[in-house]
Amino acid sequence: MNPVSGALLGAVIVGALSAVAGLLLPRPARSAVVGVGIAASGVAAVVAGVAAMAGQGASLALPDLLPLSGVVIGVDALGGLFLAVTGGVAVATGIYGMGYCTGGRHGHRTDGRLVQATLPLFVLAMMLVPVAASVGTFLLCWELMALTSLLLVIAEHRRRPAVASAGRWYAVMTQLGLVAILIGLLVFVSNAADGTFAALRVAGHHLSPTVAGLVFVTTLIGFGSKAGMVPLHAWLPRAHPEAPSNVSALMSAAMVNLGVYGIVRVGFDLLGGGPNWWWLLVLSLGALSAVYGILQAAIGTDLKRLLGYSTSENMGLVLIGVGAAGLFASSGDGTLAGLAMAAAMLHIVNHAAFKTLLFQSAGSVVYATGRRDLDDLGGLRVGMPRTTAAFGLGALAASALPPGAAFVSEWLLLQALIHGLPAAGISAAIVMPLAVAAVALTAGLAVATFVKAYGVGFLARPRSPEARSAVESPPSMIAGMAVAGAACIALALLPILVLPAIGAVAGGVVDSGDPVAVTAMTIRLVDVAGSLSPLMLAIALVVGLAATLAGARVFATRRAARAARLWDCGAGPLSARMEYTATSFAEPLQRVFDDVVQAEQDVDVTHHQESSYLVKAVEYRRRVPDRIERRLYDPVLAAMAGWGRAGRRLAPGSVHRYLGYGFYSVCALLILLVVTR
Amino acid sequence: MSLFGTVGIILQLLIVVALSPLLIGLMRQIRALMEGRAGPGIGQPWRDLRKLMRKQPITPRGTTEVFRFAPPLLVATCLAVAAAAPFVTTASELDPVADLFAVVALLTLGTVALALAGLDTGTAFGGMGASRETTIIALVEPTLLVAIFALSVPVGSTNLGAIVTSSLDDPGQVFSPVSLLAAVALIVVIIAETGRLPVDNPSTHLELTMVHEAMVLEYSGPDLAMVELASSMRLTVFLGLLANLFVPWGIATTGAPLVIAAAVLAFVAKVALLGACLAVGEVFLAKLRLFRVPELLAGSFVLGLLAVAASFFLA
Amino acid sequence: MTTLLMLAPALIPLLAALLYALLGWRPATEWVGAVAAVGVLAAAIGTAVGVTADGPHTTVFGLLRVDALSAFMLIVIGAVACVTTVATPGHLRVELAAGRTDDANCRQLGMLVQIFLALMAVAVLAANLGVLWVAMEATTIVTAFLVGQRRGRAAVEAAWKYVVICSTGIALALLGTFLLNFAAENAPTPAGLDWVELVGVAPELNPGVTRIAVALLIVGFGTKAGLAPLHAWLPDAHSQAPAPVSALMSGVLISVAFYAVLRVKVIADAALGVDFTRALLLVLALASLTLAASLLLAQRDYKRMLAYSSIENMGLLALGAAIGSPLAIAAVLLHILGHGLAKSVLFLGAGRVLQVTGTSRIDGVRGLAAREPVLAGCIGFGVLAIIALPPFSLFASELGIARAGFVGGLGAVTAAALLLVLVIAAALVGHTSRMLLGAPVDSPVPAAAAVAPVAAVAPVAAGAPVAAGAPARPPRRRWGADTFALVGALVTCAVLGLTLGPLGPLLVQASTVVTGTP
Amino acid sequence: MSTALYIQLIDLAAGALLLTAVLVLWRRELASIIEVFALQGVALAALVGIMAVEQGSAELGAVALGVLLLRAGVLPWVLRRALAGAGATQRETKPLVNVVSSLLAAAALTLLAYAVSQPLVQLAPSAATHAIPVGMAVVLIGFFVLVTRRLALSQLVGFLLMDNGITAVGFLTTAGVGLIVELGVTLDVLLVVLVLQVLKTRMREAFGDTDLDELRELHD
Repeated sequence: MNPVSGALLGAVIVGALSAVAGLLLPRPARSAVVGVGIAASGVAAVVAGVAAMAGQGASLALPDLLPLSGVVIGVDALGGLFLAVTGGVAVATGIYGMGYCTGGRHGHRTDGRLVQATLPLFVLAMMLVPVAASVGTFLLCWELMALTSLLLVIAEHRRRPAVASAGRWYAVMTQLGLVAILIGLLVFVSNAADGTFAALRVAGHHLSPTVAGLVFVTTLIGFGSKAGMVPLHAWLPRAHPEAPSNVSALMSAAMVNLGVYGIVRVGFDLLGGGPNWWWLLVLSLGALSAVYGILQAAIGTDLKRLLGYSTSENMGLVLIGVGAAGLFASSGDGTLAGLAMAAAMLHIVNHAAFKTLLFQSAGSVVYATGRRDLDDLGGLRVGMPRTTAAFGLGALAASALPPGAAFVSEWLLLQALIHGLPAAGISAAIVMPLAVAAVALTAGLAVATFVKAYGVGFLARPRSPEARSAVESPPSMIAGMAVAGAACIALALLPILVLPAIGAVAGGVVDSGDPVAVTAMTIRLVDVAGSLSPLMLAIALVVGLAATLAGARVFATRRAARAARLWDCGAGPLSARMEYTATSFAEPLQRVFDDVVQAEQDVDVTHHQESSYLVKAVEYRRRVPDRIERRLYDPVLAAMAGWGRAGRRLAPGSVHRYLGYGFYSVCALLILLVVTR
Repeated sequence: MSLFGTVGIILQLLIVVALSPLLIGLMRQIRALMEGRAGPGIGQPWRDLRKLMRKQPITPRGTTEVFRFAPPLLVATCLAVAAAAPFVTTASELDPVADLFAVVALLTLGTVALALAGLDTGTAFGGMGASRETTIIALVEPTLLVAIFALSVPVGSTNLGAIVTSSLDDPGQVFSPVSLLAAVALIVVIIAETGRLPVDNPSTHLELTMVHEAMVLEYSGPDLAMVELASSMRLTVFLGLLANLFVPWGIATTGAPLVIAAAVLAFVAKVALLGACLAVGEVFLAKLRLFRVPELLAGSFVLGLLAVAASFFLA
Repeated sequence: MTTLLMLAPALIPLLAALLYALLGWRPATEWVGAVAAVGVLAAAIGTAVGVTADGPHTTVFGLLRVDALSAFMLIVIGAVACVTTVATPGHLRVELAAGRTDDANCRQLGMLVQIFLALMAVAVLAANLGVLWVAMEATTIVTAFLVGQRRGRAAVEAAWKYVVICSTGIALALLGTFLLNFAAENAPTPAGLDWVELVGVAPELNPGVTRIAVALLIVGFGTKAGLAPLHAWLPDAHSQAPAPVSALMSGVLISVAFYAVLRVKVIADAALGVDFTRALLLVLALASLTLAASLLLAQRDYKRMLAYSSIENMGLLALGAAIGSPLAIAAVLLHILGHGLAKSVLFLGAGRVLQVTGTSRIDGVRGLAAREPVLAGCIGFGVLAIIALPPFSLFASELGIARAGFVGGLGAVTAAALLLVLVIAAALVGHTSRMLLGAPVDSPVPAAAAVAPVAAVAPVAAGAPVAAGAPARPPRRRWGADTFALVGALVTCAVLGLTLGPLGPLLVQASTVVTGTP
Repeated sequence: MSTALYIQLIDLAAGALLLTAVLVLWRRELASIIEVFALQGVALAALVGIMAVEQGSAELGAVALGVLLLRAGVLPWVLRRALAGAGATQRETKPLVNVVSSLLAAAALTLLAYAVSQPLVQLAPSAATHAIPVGMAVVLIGFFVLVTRRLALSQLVGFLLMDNGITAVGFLTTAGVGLIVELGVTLDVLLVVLVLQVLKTRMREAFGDTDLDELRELHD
């Protein structure tokens, strides 16, 4: 019983027990026990994951579980990484959930028995997906994850009608994803000895290119939709905002990673890397997702929907890394492939940390004010100092600026793309610069998005009574945020904690050596010139800041600061309505990207009856549709509705029509029998 | 910490802090002379700073720590870049920090702090300035990174010291089309980042046109002094980077005091020359409408892409 | 393995029917049906244990025979019968209170349901194709009265269509039986309609005649199973029949009809090779799936929606049978059991929704989860089971069918079927979520539910009662027997989804009966 | 009796069977349709009787008598009673497919029956098996009547026609499928007719006239 299987078994048992506790315990104790249970199983998962990444594998076969296919569990380094990330997110959200479920003044109670029982099962399913080692087990855990997350997404269906439609979108798109993965993996199984990954691995190397291509593309559709890849991302900005915030934190920070896990597992591990058109497809879809996702986030005003689109963007960046890794691997350049894969995996870890923090602080805002629209928030710094600090830290990390966590992984990604130019042939020469441009535009827009979210949402003066009366959230939520915040800071300043292990895993996936050499202070790239020291950057900044403050104290006057009114051009005190809201902040960006976004704006002016020169009221409404949905999904939905209406004519009710079906088919059958004697 | 490294850092810090207001003074003086005015003299910025330092600090009602700590953070970022970048010496101690991406990201951090401060005031001016500034940053990033990409291809690394030493060793590389295209792209980026004329008019307070000024409207006294110092230091740092990446001669590679002194002089001369050209250029340029700036940036982005393509096909 | 144990599944219900005939439907005799059903299940399990131990057993001078396949079907009949008969008293209590039925009707229903169970047991135990046909036709006649029981116009129309279409289809099967008998008699070693003899003589049957016989038999029995060309009776009959009856019909009657198709397939594969029945069944499967998808997308009536979902699942069974590998047949049998349980829960739940809301239109039901959390929970999880989400057994069986399809070389057809199943799942989720989710609609609760004033015990499903300020909620049902039946069936379906336990060896033996290869 | 006479008698009975089926299609009034159906019962009974005499088996003779009693006696009586209760309007039927095309369809169906039954005839060529195509034709024509006639009663006749055809094929192919199955089949047919009869009366109460095509309340 090596540590991996011990810890994994522990995580499963604790998870199951807390699910039972969630179902049976009375209300006050319920969410507390479930929260502790999830955190404990999270810790166990992290231990198992880290041990697996250190090379201690584990495998277990239970043939009589899951009728007709049996359950096979196998933990390797790649699975261990995602297990650890899921465990870490579970720890933070477990602690956070204890307070959040009580619903708060404006919040909504989500501590019913069904929700509290499903939450640990959802975490459990997410932990089992990376360790499944046969097609049957993988699909079982994948669908359990889909089912439990669906039940959690619709937890607040009584409060808002949008929750039910979000649940519908989510259920249908996960089912579409499942069918795509099912077809892909079963085509693979039909060319292999049996359903276990080991057999698939053996068969994967001598599949015909067309079959391998079919397997890769169909599984890419399924996994891409789970990772929020652009053409199949429609459920993400709907399901995340409508779900309770601890659930959307789990979904955004842990569940979408499993989409990337699937692509890496099938693409690299089972099929052993493929021709470079696969990886060009992944890279271009990743770039498209990144730019489109962050563009929608930059222009959106709903805080949680903004974070949902930002998840789609970050997964786009990860897919760029994975695509680049595949491209380099297929053109034979191992270390660069390892570097790109390490960048992608580090970005998954960073994204898990800061996205958990962001969704938790957004949840804390919803808990305190009951509102998600940035235009109605503002001035939360006064009432909720700790949540504001947490969101600030998360925003700094998310916008990839130096002392933040994402800067390190985006730096690695850019280094991989830049040094990849000469290596990967003509097609790469065209794609690499565009990929760098996409990453850069994404980074720029991410800065704009999070300046807007933080500045408009938390600073200045409150723009609604709820925001004015906001009060800090209960200590358990703050503790949850503290855990995630600590993770962000650690990842930002001390990448040595995770990067060596991730480098080893990345090297293992593309079977090249360790791509990065990490000392306490600096990250040095192996056989590629490039080094970065996030810690030294931070120290330089702090020293500079201290020097500036000291200089200011020395040279400036000793007189105490005087409070004064803001400059109001002499027109009397400024009211909160004069502030820049999210809509106005994003208006220049929306105007610049108008042909991509095509926001619908309508301004209607109501005049006084007496004379049309006097304006009584001006109403401005703006809706930013998701153009991909309009261009791609609406025709499909219309076709389905048309098919439904046409189908209705098949059963008009006349008994003669029904008997006629039988008569003509029997005659046709007899004629066929005669003809084909 | 080798002696040569620390001396280099201290010298660079001194130059940037002390001389950058003079650079602004020089540029204003040149513009004044070109426009037939007498001009306040090169030392005027320092006199303004001294005046501001002596005024009573004011904290507007309803603002938070973000508003108070933005100016020192802005100055700190400039100091950090000044310490790390190879202005006077190539072998700076903070070499791992001196990565081009890191330097650019640090400067962006400063701008973000200022934008947040603008938003924190809650006035229309602050919001407008922040919104326009972040839009410009978002559009400048692709050009900046693609230009860096182009510069790094012949050298094989994005480390500033490496780029400078490699262009020192092989002068032909400087005049290749790659670095020329990259230089033009970088010049447009620098104008946009530091808020010079075609993109933003630094000396105006007209709501329709101001970007940088709108964010700092609420600052006064020592805070305003820090902001003014920081913007001058940013200009010096950017021009210094431009100078050393494309005209690296005169930079000290060995520890001899004489060589260092020559390097200092060379650096000051180069930055002053670039500042003068910029000032002369500004006299003849009018401010672009805000929504024509993306076209300018798109043009520079295409130049950057051509630089990268050139570096691949021609190399 | 005594003959009595084998005949028990047929005799016990007849005894119960006799009791109902004599004593009528009174509180005392309400539970006779349930006891009979439990007896049938117990006998079925006993028979199954006996069959797995010492092989098939024939009695009643060669007319009835039980082997692994029929034992498994007996267990399916017993299980679904238990669920429905435990829920019937609760259902009828509300119907009686609402005045929609009277004691005579209840007595007739109780009696006919028990006869219906006995006939299905006989059909499954039949050793002779003729006896199988007679039993199937008898079930049509018995259920005709059950479907037409409610006096309304719709019930009569449904009954007429049901009898006419089913009898026509079954008549085709009779013609097929006669032709098969003709082929068997003219085979080198003459044989009658006895199944074992037929399987023995199958390789020497005249291919020309056997093809026609098998085609007619599969289309004929396919009608009773709700497969494509003559399927249209199913939505009318299942939506108009009383809830327990439609649960039984949809849960197990169409599966018994499919059992007959499986029996015919064994003979056909031996006589004509696999390709003939595979082609025919594939056409029927795809037609049924396309039809179900077309009619589910814009469906307006939730009982018809459940009926079309039954047609879809029968199409999947036909696809599994067409593939024919041991894995596929085992998956088909497991799917029959899983679908029986889940569909009976759904129809019983739909019956309860009809009583609570008074309308069978989908847009007439809003915010059901808020008003009836337990019922909505059962229906919600039932639909999740029907669209084959784990942990329910339909996930394991549909995965088994899909995998057998791809491994068996029918990749394209299986992929097409999976896409159609996806469209159907989307339609089902869409319609059910519109009924269940959403804010509680404070429309006055129809008289039916209000009259059954039962105290409310802590709700099982999502959300505690809203704070005191919310409008007074209608009294919710005690954990009545029918709720216990629904939840029990769902839990059984979930447990089966995780592990088969003792059913495993029986399932393997049953699939070897069909495929002939272990 | 001599084989030639046997063959002629079999052909005569089969011809009568087919003729009566076509007549059902031809006639419009329900009363005459019921008479024609009774005639067909007699023809069927004769067919079975002739085979009984040929094979000299008393059991087959008893079955022939049973067929005569059921299909010529009981069933027509039930139909006449239903018709009597139906009232004046029920006499006239307006089929979905007009009479001429019905007859053409009947011809086509007969051809199809002959083509389909070739393997059956070739398996055991004898006088009886040569008549099988006629039985198949009657089945198909019965199905056609079911599909195209509007009134419940005529649909009932269509179903019984189809059943006569199947029974004819049953007897022509083998001496019988065993007594138990034979009894079961006839019992089932009788019960189906009774059920349809009960439903018809209920439909008349619910819907007034029983024109099936108006029965469209249950639709999607």
